[in-house]
Amino acid sequence: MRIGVFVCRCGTNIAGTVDTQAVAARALASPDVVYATELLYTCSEPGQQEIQNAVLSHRLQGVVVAACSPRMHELTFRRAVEKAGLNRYMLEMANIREHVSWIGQDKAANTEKAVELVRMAVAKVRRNEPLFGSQVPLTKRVMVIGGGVAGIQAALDCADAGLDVVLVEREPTIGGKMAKLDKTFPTIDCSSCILGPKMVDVAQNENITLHTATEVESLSGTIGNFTVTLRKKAVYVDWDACTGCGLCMEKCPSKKHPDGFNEGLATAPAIRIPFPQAIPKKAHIERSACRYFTTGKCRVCQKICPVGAVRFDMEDRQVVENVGAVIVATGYDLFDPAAYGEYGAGRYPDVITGMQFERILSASGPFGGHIRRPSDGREPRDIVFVACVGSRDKSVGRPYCSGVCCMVIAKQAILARDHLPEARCYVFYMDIRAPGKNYDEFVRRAVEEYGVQYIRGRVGKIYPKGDRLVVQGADTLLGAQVEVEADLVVLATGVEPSRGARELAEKLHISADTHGFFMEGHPKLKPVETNTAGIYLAGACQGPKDIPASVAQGSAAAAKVLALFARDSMTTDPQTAHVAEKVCIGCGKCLTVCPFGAIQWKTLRDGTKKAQVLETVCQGCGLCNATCPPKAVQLRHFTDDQILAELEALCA
Amino acid sequence: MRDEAVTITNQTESSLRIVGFLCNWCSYGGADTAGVCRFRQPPLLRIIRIPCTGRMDPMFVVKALIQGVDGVLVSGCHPKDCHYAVGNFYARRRLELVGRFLPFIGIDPRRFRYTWVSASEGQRWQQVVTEFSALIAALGPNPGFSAHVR
Amino acid sequence: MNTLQSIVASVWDQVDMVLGWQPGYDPLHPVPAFVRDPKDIASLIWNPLCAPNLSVYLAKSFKAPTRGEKKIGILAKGCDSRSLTALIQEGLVDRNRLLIIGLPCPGTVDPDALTSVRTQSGPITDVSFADGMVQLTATDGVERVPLDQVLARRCQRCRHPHPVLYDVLLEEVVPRPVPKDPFAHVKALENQPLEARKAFWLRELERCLRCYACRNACPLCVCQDQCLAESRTPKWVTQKDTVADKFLFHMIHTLHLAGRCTECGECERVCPMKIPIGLLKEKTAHIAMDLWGYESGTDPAAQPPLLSYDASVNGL
Amino acid sequence: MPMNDRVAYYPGCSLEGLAVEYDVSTRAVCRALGLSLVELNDWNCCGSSPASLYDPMLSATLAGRNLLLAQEARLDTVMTPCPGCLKALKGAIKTRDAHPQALAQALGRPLSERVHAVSVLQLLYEKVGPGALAQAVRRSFDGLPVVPYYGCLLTRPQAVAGFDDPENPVSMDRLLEAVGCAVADFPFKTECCGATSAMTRSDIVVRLSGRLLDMARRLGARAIIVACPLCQQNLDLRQAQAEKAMGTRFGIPVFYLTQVIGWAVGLPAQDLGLDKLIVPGKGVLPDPEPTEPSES
Repeated sequence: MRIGVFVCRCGTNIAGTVDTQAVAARALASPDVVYATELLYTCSEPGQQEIQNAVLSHRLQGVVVAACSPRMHELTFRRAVEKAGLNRYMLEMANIREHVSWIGQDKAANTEKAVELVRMAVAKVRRNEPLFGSQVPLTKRVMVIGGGVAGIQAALDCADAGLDVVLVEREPTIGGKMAKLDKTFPTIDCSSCILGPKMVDVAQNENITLHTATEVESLSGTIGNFTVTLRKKAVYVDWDACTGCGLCMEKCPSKKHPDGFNEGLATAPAIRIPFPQAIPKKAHIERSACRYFTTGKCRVCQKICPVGAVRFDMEDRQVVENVGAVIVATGYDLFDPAAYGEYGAGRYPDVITGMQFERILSASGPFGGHIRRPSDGREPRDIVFVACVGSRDKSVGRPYCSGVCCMVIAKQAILARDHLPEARCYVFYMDIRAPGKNYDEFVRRAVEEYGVQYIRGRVGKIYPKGDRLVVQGADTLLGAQVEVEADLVVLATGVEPSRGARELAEKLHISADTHGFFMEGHPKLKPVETNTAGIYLAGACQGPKDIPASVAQGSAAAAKVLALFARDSMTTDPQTAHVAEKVCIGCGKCLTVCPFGAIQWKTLRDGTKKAQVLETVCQGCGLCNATCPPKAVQLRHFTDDQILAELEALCA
Repeated sequence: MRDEAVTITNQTESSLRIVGFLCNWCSYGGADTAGVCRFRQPPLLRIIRIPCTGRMDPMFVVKALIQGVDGVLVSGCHPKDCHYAVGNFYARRRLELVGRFLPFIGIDPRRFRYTWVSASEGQRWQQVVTEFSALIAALGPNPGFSAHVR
Repeated sequence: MNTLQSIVASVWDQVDMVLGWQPGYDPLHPVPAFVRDPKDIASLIWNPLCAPNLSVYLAKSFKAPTRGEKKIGILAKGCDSRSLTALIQEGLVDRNRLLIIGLPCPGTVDPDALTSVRTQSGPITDVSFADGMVQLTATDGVERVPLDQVLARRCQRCRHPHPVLYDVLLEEVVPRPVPKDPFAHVKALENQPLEARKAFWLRELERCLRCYACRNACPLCVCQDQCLAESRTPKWVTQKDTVADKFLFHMIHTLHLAGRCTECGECERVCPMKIPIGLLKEKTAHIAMDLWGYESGTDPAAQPPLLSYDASVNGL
Repeated sequence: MPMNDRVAYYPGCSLEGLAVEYDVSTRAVCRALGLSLVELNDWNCCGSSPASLYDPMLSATLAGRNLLLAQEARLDTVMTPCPGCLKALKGAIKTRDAHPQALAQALGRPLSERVHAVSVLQLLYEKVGPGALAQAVRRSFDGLPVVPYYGCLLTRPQAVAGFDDPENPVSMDRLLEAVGCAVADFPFKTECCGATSAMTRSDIVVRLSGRLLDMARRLGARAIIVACPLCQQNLDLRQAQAEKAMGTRFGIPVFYLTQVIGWAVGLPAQDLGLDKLIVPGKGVLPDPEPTEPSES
């Protein structure tokens, strides 16, 4: 083999602490290396050109690029060598930046290490073989998991482009958290007025199949061809028949159940349509609240339903959908403020969460849009907002900033002053985070035009005094303790991953960070991809986000799916396992361990059984390779011989 | 941390070598993150990228140590975070077994370590590498099985 | 041995072959017998010198379905029955094709130990066993030796002298009691310092000829001609005569048996250089028992630990 | 919580003098409720806050020696009523877990992982519990309005205390309810009484304690129930000072939890040291004659 080695200086990133010239010179000592040079920026256009020229002029058959991490630029260089006529798998990279130049200052030691990493890469490339993926047809359908604003946007964009979309939502209606909001910052747009039409679009779009009250059970397959099993939960109402007239809600004798849509501030009947603008606008029965289900008697709704839609015998059922890509947009949940015993949320009725205040502000909310205290229905005079409840606080396991609460507080304080011009608003905050377009101006308006009192400090205690509350905290700018008497305290609870996010990550084979937010493919360059090809992210499931950012990600994820589906078939990754049939002893251990069911039996004419890899199902983990006793199964591009060659080059 | 890293650098006999088998998805990324964050590490480690710790045949550990590599470090995704769902669960059993076996044939078990580091845990990676390098530096060269000691 | 013969005869209509032992070239070395003709049932013997683990032939030589519906009859001591169970566990042998004749085992004799304790020198003409004693009849007289004194090492640490799986049982022999510490030999080596252990293995394994008798005698080494130790692609081991290469071969054998080895000790019994390689596998069995409470070849339904996993965060 | 029947008892210095009534009532209540206390032989000062400020290892060693005494007496659970002592003991346990060798070296031998420390509140709550306590009541408090005051140290810092909610503890509430008290939701349960400034800045103490008393009065409490000698001192001994500073009169007796429980289970006043209170408490205590528990 004729091998060329290209050592990148990466400006001074590598050359600053590695003698790249020496690395190139010493690479010539490795077997089969016929050409070695250093380059200033190998990934740049001229850098890639040099590689291609060298491949042609030195008739190179293998290329080693010693530069940054292959996770960064392996694809770049694979494409480069392919342009010069080599198979893209005849390239190896030695990571001498992230793993060498950036982590050590000792130039001699770094150079020695770089030399060895290059020697290992050369040893590997000597055992590389040209690999070719196979073509598999794509299932041009996309599943969107989560029907909040991010998922709605993604679904609509995909559907508008002509794709078949399966939208899955856990709740009986789409709309997500945004449907609960009264207004949006910084424009004070009515939330339901801007979300409502999009929800209707979803319902009316012929390309969208909507599964609400449905959860994902399992996902198998790979990019282009996933099979997703869904569980449609029993709602006890036949939605094909239900007209959403609401008569059942009126007649249901069991009405005093907490209304989840109103954050428990109002009650709802056991059979209910979640809210008037719900999509689909269909009734469902909350089993735990229903008199029939709890006592065995009642069935009032069934008797009065004009279309006879109530079905007490309904059961969960499974639905299987085949899709080529998945967009995960499961959003967020809010931190439970009960973790702060000193704030008394749950004990004092007038200590409420920001989302509860949002419902109080809303014209469709528990008080018809009048700001009243939950305890006695009185209009509050003094309202205190507490920021960072469950944000930026290690002691409750939430060290991160929730990103939206500062703006939500400013909005709510402005709205409170709009509703109740006599009211005084106070905000206890740590820092104001308002980096969006017109965001800081909006906060300034709250302070300057609306006279909202911002107090920089944490709240230490909230306690009742008569029928009011005393908020005791620090004013760190004054360096003093302050006490504010309030009628209503609003806790700006932080953003956390949606309940069940971690379980969903396991089902989808994607990863989640320590808090449970889904991991993007690359924090900078792959914000909506995951590390599982064909699965994309949108919205707050990846990390706290406001509405415009969630919508942008919904569209971005849709664009990724559309780009994927722009072809009719796709090339599979050839880095799959392969069985040397002659060597296979038919022990079946690979079938036992394969996590993807990618290995099956093949019976030869003489009756002997051999393992066979389904290359389109194989994900390339190599578990079978590690398990196979005679090593008949080899993972291409990571074969035993290739890894052993690297190991031996290290020992040489 | 930094001081420790520097001391090892200075006293490093250039012969000491640690081979790291890192899964592509988590720990290789974690090592990249440590690099991007410029977290100093001793220069003993040479990383071999594998797709998953499930690819780790325990024989690679044995082969490396018999051939005289001074330390073997295997690192993958945290349990339950495996890119392939269960690869590291299998690896955990196999690596634990081989780790417990090594002293039986007279190989110092401290020369082998397996651990879980995610792509975001650059600092943890630095800590793992620094600690393990210090340990290997303290243990000195591994004679392997080439020489016959009587 | 009337009883053995009568049991085999009584099941003969169900089988088309019986694997057993028959007298070999001298009374100390019975050899495997493949009885296909009922006339040959009379030649079968069973005594503490019947050492070979017959299950080795199953996966290796009789893997393909036999003629007709009939089964293969096989004589199995305690350890042999564990090997059979392990083969069944891994789907390498079909339980329904087997008719296992279980033999409670008094322990097997190490013929070398027997010859070394002898005081006579004449050729042995007959060996018989009674009341825990071995009676040697030689051309120059008769001599009695306690069985315990000449037991094979594998039988000194045997935890399952009674078969764990069988269809019919020969009840005439009382099995050996289980020793207090079955891993005493492993621990004795472990009690030595690290360097001494390494020196021990280097010393022992340097003698290895790489004849692969250990591998061939192992009932669970089922790769046969495809053994990794002789593979060129991938090339894990060279053919060089170095102790490192010998060691690698034995590590391949050991790790391929980790969590599977049934401790029958055949590898060690057949070693022409008398290298105690059984210890390596015993150690892996000890670890599997320690970590997962797993004992290979005792439950036909169990999944070997290295082919399964614990899905909890802190589990193993 | 693993507990032997016998519990090692570490009174600490305060209970030898200032809070002798806490000591006698603790012993009496535990005896009455079937908990066998074994006072540590030759116990020493826990080091309190001065030691930990001077050198954390010194603090761990002083407190650790007491734990070691328990270990040598083959007792796993060390109970101390004083929250200050409790914090020192739990701090030593933290040190044992974090730096076992260093502590073992300082103590001369290793401290077993089994040894742990609890407050008298935790002991009564977990070992007896509100249910069993209600069964043992001979003199019900019959709806007497009270507030429980846990003080700043008993449940904090949570990582050390490891018992009840750090900001809104409820264990004492539950025990007081069990003996018939009407327990008001006292928002200042864990606020500071000013203890550390008792000598240097008594004005602060008076202000902070006055605030507690004022809140208790506004909630209609006729008694404050405490579990800390310094809390008791600041609220009881300095109540007159607070009254003077605030120009008001409180007259709220401040009982130790053990005194209240002791009275409820029918112990005589002399066993509970009720005469040691500055603000007299007899007036709010129910009938002196204990009744046999009714069968219902």
